[in-house]
Amino acid sequence: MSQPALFVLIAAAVFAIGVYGLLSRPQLVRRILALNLMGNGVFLLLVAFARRNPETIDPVPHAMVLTGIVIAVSATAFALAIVRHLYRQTGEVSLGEDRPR
Amino acid sequence: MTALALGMAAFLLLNLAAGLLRVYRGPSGADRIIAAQLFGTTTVAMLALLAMVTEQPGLFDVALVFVLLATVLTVAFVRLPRRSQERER
Amino acid sequence: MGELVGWVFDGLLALSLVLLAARVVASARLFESIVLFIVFGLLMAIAWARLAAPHLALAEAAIGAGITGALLLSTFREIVTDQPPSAEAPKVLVYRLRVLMALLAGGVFAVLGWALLSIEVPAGPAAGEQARALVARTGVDDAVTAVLLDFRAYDTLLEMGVLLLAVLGARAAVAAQPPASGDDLWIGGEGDTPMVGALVGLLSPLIIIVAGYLLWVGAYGPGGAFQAGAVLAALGVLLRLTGRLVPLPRAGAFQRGVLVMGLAVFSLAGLLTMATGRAFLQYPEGLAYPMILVIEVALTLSIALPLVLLFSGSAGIAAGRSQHSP
Amino acid sequence: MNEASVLPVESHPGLVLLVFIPLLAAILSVLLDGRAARSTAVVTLAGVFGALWWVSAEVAAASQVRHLLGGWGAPLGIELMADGLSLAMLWLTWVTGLAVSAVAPASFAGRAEVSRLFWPLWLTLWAALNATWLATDLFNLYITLELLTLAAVALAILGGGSAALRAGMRYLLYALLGSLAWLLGVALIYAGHGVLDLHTLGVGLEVGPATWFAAALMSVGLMAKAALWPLHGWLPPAHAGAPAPVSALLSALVVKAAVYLLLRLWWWGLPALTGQGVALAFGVLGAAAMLYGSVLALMQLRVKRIIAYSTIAQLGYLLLVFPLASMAAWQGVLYHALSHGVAKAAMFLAAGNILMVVGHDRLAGLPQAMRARLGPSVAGLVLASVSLMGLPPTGGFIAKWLLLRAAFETGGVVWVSLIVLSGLLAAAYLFRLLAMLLRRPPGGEGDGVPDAHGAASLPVVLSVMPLLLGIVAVLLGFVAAPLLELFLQGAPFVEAAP
Repeated sequence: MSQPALFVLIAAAVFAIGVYGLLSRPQLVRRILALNLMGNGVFLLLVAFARRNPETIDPVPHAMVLTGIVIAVSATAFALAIVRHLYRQTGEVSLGEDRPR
Repeated sequence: MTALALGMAAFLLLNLAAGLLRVYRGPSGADRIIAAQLFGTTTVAMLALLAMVTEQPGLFDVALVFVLLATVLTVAFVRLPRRSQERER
Repeated sequence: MGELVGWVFDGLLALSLVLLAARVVASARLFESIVLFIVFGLLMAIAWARLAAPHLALAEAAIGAGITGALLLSTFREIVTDQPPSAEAPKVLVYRLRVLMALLAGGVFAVLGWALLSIEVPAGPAAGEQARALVARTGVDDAVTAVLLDFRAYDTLLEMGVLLLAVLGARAAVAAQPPASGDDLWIGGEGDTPMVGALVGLLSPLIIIVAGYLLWVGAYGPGGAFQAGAVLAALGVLLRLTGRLVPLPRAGAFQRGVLVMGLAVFSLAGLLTMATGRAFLQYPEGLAYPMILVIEVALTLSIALPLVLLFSGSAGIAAGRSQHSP
Repeated sequence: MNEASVLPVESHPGLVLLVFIPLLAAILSVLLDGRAARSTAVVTLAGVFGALWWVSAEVAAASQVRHLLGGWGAPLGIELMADGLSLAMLWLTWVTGLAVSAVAPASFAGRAEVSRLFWPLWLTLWAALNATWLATDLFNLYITLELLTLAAVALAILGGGSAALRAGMRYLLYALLGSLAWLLGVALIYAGHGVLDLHTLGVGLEVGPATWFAAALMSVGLMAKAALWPLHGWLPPAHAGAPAPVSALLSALVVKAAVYLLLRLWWWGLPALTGQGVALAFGVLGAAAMLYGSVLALMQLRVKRIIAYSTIAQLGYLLLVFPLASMAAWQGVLYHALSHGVAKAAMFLAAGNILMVVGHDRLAGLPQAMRARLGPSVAGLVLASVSLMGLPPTGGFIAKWLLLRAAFETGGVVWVSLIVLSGLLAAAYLFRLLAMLLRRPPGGEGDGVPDAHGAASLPVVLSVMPLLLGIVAVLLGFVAAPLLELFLQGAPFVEAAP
């Protein structure tokens, strides 16, 4: 097994752990953390594949991940802003089953 | 030389495990954040070693940024008003 | 020997990453999850370094250690209370559900891992090869910067839109609440203690110099507008935390200008090249580097300010330690 | 290095203008901080109309127009491309945008902060929508999807209140999950093929397990964003809880972007994979959405909820192009996307007027005093409903007739009966809606007579816009031939020999 293959598997594991966290933890900050873990898994994957040929590293995935990191932090900050204001209004930090009344 | 430096980096990585135990055991938030700070320092050392091993001088810049920004989290922890004791649902 | 040690290092790193991720998800205490997520970010920086991606290590250091961590910690402070835990579903159900979720996640891992390992290096004309071949024609030496600001500049431009939308969206969350509950999420520190004051005084010029250095060095190596902007934003967070920046309920014209400056300069540069008969953002010969530099300076500021505003939770910021007025 | 090999072969400026006119307007509206919103909107509408006319003329002549951004071209660079499908969505966006921009000032009157945020959010959303209709690059589409997500969620929570925040958060979680699934798929495809451009990918695709998995991941991600059954849970609260102009945008355009990408991905990017099994799977999913959404729409007690569940049902039709796979089906699906968009915008704006005048949108019947004021809105609601039911001579009729013809020709009795049954269900829930609105309130005249809120008179622009959109929905039935001819440029099917 090569170094990229090892990191590719790690990426898959981190992504799967994120999936589990997203599905099993209702607390919203945790769900946001889980989404971030999943994102990091994808990023790791892209960069590990970019290194398959150690002589010629592919710069395109690096640029894609850099863009992805900025998007991830934007989405995270937006989501956390909603969580804060939801908490201020309702005192809740998870989404109950809001059936229509 | 390469092997030695990498070995040292691996040793530092092992050190992190001890710190992780502290994050896990707590008991207070301060214990946890101090352990995380320790990780920051260790990371800087590892980056410096890796910069030598892999001949990527850019990694020294990374270490520099880490050193500069390590304070942000500490100040964030100390300065944010504490609403109450840690208790969650 | 070196290779063996390298393997040991990578193996340890891999193991730590997976264990940390698992613990972030599984921990019963939110604070522990957040701290471990920050540590996960540190190790991601090491992983980027091992994978020869210094640009990403730098971005991780600036964004992960600075902004994301601070955002998570401040949210934690905001939402953890003494209220008793709300009634939960019966434990058995939760347990069964979790087993199901774990099986699902395991399935994802198995299929994903299998699919990934089945991938072979593509034979066709890959984008990466072309990128390396054409870097010499872009006016910058660094391939990643060339991809970000020339080959795929349109991606970078739209990404600035995402950042702007995050700021507008956070304002929409504020607009969604009754006006009485106020705007400011929390008020910064009560003033300088001797150590913090000295520290901030010492760090601020250093951080600004480093940000400038990162911006300039991006043309030749790891660095660039993102990293510089994120480092500047971390400084803003520090100043906000120590009360040297205070929140404003409305952003002034200058700050609104800085918010959209990156997007505007980038778009106008593209439309300008198009007006001279070229494709959108097809830089004229010889003018590529100056144009990229101007765009990068604008981007740096337009990355830093939104991140600070998102952390601040306010529409604007102002210098000084004046009393917060509602 | 051969200089000529990377010079642009085609660079039509109109495509760039379609994205950047709304984007510059958004920048301007941030700078002006809510001032001069009306003039900005007018200039933007005029500019986009001009660019769209220009591009349409080119597409009519050449079937496909491209712009190689930065002059690089695939596989390294990013391309914009317009064909008939893009044009259909671009025009739908313009028409909906015109209606929404017209009603927004009156709709948000008195709420300065909301109106200040609405303009930059809506104009950025517009730029993101146009960017999506024109993009052919998988990673670029990830960014436009994120733009759509953030703008749509931010607009959805503008309604205010904890219910809107909760609905917005749910929407955001689904949408971010969808984006990540898409991004993972993109990573797998790039790792296996080294390209990100849909057209380059579609030519000479070698199919391995990773490509299949990527296609599945991206499809699931898009289904979450399009609220296709069974990932629809977020849609009713988000669409019903948003302000009326926003609901119109979300229902007519934003969810459709995900379905649009589903079509682009499978018919352009992965044509080699789009065989029997995939077609059947999407057909079943579409059928489930059509039936489930309709049945739930029948059970709702609020006007906006009925319209929201109807969106879930109507989006299912768009997937029928997979099992039917013919030119007639393609025409039908395209026309359905158009007429549904216009009709849904009309219905949500009408529902917003009812909410504004009556003070609630429960199905209790309109008090006599309100009827005159809501007359045009209800008339618009009726016209839009007639189109949604697929009755002649509306746009909806053309769409359903084409789909039925395709089902007879290539589908079989199952698909024919599905379309008929779903049409009947749509008629049922829409007739129920209209009947309950138009009957007398149960408690006599006094019941449901509103508070001070309802006494406010309805601004004319709000009042007539649903009617105008309803008329457009009907008119679509008369102008089908030239529109279809334009919109079929570059279709993935060929006309069957008569």
